[in-house]
Amino acid sequence: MSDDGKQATMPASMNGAHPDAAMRSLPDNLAVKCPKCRELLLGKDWERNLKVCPKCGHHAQLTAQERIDLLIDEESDFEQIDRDLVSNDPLKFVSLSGTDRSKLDGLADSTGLKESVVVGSGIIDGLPVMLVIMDFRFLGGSMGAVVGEKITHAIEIATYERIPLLIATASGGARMQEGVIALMQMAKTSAALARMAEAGVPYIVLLTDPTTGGVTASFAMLGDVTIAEPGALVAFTGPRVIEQSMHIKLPKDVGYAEYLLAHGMIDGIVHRRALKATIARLLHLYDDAEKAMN
Amino acid sequence: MSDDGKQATMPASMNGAHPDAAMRSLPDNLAVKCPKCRELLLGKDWERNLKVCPKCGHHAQLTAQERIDLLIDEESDFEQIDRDLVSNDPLKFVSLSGTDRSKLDGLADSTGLKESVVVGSGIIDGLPVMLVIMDFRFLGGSMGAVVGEKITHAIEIATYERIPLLIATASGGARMQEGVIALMQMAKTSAALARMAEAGVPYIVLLTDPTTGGVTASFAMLGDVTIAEPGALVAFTGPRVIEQSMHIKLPKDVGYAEYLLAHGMIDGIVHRRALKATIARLLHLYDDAEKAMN
Amino acid sequence: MLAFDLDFEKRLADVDKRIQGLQKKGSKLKGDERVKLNEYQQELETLMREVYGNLTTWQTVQVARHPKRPYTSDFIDLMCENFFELRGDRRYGDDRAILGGLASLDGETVVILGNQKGRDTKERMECNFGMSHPEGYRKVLRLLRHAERFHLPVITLVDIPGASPGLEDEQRGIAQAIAENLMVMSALRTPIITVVIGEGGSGGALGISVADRILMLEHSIYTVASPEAAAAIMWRDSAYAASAAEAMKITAKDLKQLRLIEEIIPEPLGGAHQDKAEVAASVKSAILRHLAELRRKSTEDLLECRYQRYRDIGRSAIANLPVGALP
Amino acid sequence: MLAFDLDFEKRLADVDKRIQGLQKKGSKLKGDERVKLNEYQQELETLMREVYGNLTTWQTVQVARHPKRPYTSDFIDLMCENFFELRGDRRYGDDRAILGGLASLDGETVVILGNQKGRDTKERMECNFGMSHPEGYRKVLRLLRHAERFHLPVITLVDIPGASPGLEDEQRGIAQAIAENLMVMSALRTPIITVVIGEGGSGGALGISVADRILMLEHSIYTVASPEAAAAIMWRDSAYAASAAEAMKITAKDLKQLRLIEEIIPEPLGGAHQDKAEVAASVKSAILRHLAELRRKSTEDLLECRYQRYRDIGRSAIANLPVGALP
Ligand SMILES: [Zn+2]
Ligand SMILES: [Zn+2]
Repeated sequence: MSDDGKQATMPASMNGAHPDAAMRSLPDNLAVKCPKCRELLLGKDWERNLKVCPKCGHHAQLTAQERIDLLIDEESDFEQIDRDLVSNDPLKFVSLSGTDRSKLDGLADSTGLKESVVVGSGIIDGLPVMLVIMDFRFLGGSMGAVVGEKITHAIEIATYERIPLLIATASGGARMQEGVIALMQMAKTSAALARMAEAGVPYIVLLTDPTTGGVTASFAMLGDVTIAEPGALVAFTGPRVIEQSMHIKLPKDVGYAEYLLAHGMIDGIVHRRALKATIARLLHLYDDAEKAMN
Repeated sequence: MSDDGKQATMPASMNGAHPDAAMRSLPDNLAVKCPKCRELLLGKDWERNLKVCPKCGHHAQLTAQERIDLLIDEESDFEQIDRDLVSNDPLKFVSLSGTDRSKLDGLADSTGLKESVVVGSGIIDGLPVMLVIMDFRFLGGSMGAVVGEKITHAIEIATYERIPLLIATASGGARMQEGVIALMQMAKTSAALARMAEAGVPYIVLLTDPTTGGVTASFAMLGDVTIAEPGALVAFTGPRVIEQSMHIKLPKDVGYAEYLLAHGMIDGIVHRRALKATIARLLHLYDDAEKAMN
Repeated sequence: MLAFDLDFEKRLADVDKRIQGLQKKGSKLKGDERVKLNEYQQELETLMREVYGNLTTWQTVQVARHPKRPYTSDFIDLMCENFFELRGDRRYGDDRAILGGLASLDGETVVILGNQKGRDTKERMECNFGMSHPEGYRKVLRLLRHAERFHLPVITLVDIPGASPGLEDEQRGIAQAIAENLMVMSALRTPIITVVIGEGGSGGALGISVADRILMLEHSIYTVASPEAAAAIMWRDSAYAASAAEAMKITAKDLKQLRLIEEIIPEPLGGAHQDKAEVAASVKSAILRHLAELRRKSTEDLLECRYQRYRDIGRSAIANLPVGALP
Repeated sequence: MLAFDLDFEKRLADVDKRIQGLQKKGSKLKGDERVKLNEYQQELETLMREVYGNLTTWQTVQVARHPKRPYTSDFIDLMCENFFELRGDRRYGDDRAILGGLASLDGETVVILGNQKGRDTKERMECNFGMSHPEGYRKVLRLLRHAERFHLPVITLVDIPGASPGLEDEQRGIAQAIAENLMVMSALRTPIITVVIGEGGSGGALGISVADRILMLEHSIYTVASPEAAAAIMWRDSAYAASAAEAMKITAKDLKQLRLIEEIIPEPLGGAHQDKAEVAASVKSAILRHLAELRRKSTEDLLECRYQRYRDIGRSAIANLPVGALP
């Protein structure tokens, strides 16, 4: 993977995402602060730059919708499935910090989401792909029964239809409030991916900031090809937790995309502006292979 | 594998090797020096102790015949195959140090061997096993076309007959004098082992001192179960060569069996006195499994 | 001799001390003392039934973590014959926090493996307190493939606070190692039975426990995160561990009720550590029973059932789920 | 512009210098000078045919190791479109001495990988001078499995003095890593074509070159051990490297004669580095031709032919071999 941030440019022909259009969520003249270097930017510049800081290169989190708009062809529709699935609080979880039910309702209002993952099919550079896009805003992208079900369903459809699967991760891990049910979603999704691998249908992982815990230790690390956005935190145990529990000070890069690349865990780091073109290139390679088989 | 030197004792019931009988090659009152600690011993004590130094624990090299006698049941016969195969010097090798042909004849006289490996079937604790036993005395146990052919043949028979295979290695690697033909024996034997693995027939490796180079980088590292004798040098590049080429001083244990165990490359280290019992235990486990399948 | 070391066992320890005091006298015991001894013994049994019949979740956690609790090595010793340890991942190292190999279980060759915490300080250090490194999961992977090649059933014993959370573990890909095991176990072409013998914590436990059947010892726990970690994550304070444990439903009884496990294996009164031989016998007989059932299935059927076992998990926890809409 | 850097190319370099001297003058060239230039150019071509038509083995070694020789990265650039690098072994690291990934070869998606020596000092250090670590072989293993999963042909390009001979390599199991690749490649369910583009040294080369077809560039070498190492092993002195090279029969011509390789791909006069585009085109067309042949076989037939390819190696080197006695 040669598309690191330095050399990444998006070929005009593949610039189907039309990011300018996609990112229109902030008023143009609202000032935005880079979450990393605190640089002040105008909202329109921030969005034109795909929420990548022009000063420090920080790739800020995208919402699921922004990510979908960035990736799929402008003229194509995103066909969402399982949109209405919600948790019925299987453990009747007794929280010390208020009921989670009201929290969920609040989240649903503020994000327009019913869960931390959006799942559906779309077209990227003319090729169909099944998309699983996590949204960190919804309970830290945590995985409970609904997330596991939606992802498993997407994997099964992709396998059955022989359409490549792209999962963009962003998650703090399994959802504590659903206990072992949440934990088991790691196994459930991995089992579906085993069948997908057996069927020889491609699975691409895009790791975005942050991805930790049980999501990292399941489908996030099972891609046929795995790419990450620059600077994305991707770990099982995050560096802050390691520092606290081991009482040590870690090197600055531990747990970030560049560190994973150096340690053989991912194929490449791709600047957000090159993301669609990179994924499209990969999809075409697999598409050619699939055609050659028939 | 718990049979390290300290606790290893050979159960009387499995002491089928009758080492006293097996090792009768030296005059009883000849003095022998331990190759490692220089301790002086009487030939009969040396042999009674299976050529293991009672002082420092050094496991001296065994001849193929001694190894076979140590392992197979006393009442059983070793049925050797491919005994007469010899190299026809395929490269018409031009040596700077005299012709190799005369060297080979001399070796054949002094060792009673025609090549550096002895191959055949025998019985261990009542169970049939295909044995491939290397003998370091013959050109440093080096592997050329004959060795590759004999080992491949043994693997094929074991696979076909569904008899476990035991290879005892002792080799400096591929035989330079046969060039790429020798190198390719690594691939040839490994290809046969791939079919054996596919068929689910067990393959046990016993690493003995010394095993290096192309033998280590092929069948020696492909065992379903791999055990080593204490202190056996087992490496791709031997520690002396590393020290010379890298101009460094290595820790004392690098390249020896204990080092391999610590680094996850082998299952255990077994004292020569426990060797037959250990292998027998393993063979019975596989034999039970094979019976359960039918 | 019984052992009562936990804080909630104080009353039991008191009575036990009185019993031991009398028992020390041996044959010199007077008549009234003999009556007293009998009374104390009855009292102890009643108390034990009372306490152990109504353990809180947090007390269960303490029993599951009891330093005298039988470990994987104990179960292997007590249940199997001819254990042949298989070591190393053939990549990097041999993680002593995983103990596994070939063994004969009631005459049948199996691959048995489990988390090993280590009994004394030296052993605990060697075993990293039972917390596996990536090479531990890769050793498991190797053993799984070994089992598949020779059609050997796999028994896994879970007793891990969580995967090792160190720098080295991130470096060598602890997440990748666990994930790969989940995928491989879900499709391994041989029966897999998991027994949770102590604590089953987080992805670290899951990485050796994707199985056809999951059995739990009566006082073991299985949880999405250690109670301490969960409390810290949810409420920024690990002091609320007991509340987190309760809320997360981590006991064998909870998980049986949620239909996440197949069976609870009873422990001797007072916990597994009071009689290791007895608990090993119970575990062995449960394994053999389930194994016999699994053996009756074809491999394809086995794999389909295993897939559905996991496919179904959580579906009852979802509202608005369409029925029968799978492709 | 041609390059003549090797000791046996001194005469070529002299003539070339004269040619360049004249060419510098460009349009200012006088009539007699133009005649001279023509003469020199003819002389150079004659000399090159003479020298390169009769290279000794040791001279071939020098050409195979030429610092300007095209490397794996050059071949990928010149032969393929849409190269997508796949990195890392998912275990430990990403060995830069192996470069590989998905690519489009004449419209067909393949997995292409090879040894990468590195051109400048920095790159050479990063690539460990082309000598792979265990994680390099394990990256290859991952790419092989990837190819198998998606039914992609595998192209491997060999250019390695030998596997890395360091302490770390022993620690992480360089021998195991190579051995596993030999086994996996011998049974990989997709076509494999190897091209030796420079030097193929020892098990380090073999670990990426168990194939259905082995092609060699005209001036490449493939050897059981580097000539220096072989001389040191056999005669205790690496100064005899040239003699060892000669005796071991390591040139493409030798190995074709021994029927160990399928084809010799001609190089431009003066060696592959004189015209990288031309040599890449030759390699590409040879690969495509062999690939078309292999594509016609069923997978079972492909695997049986590959097995027999290796099964037969060395049998003609044996006296007293019984005929047709295999089980
Ligand atoms: Zn910034
Ligand atoms: Zn000694």
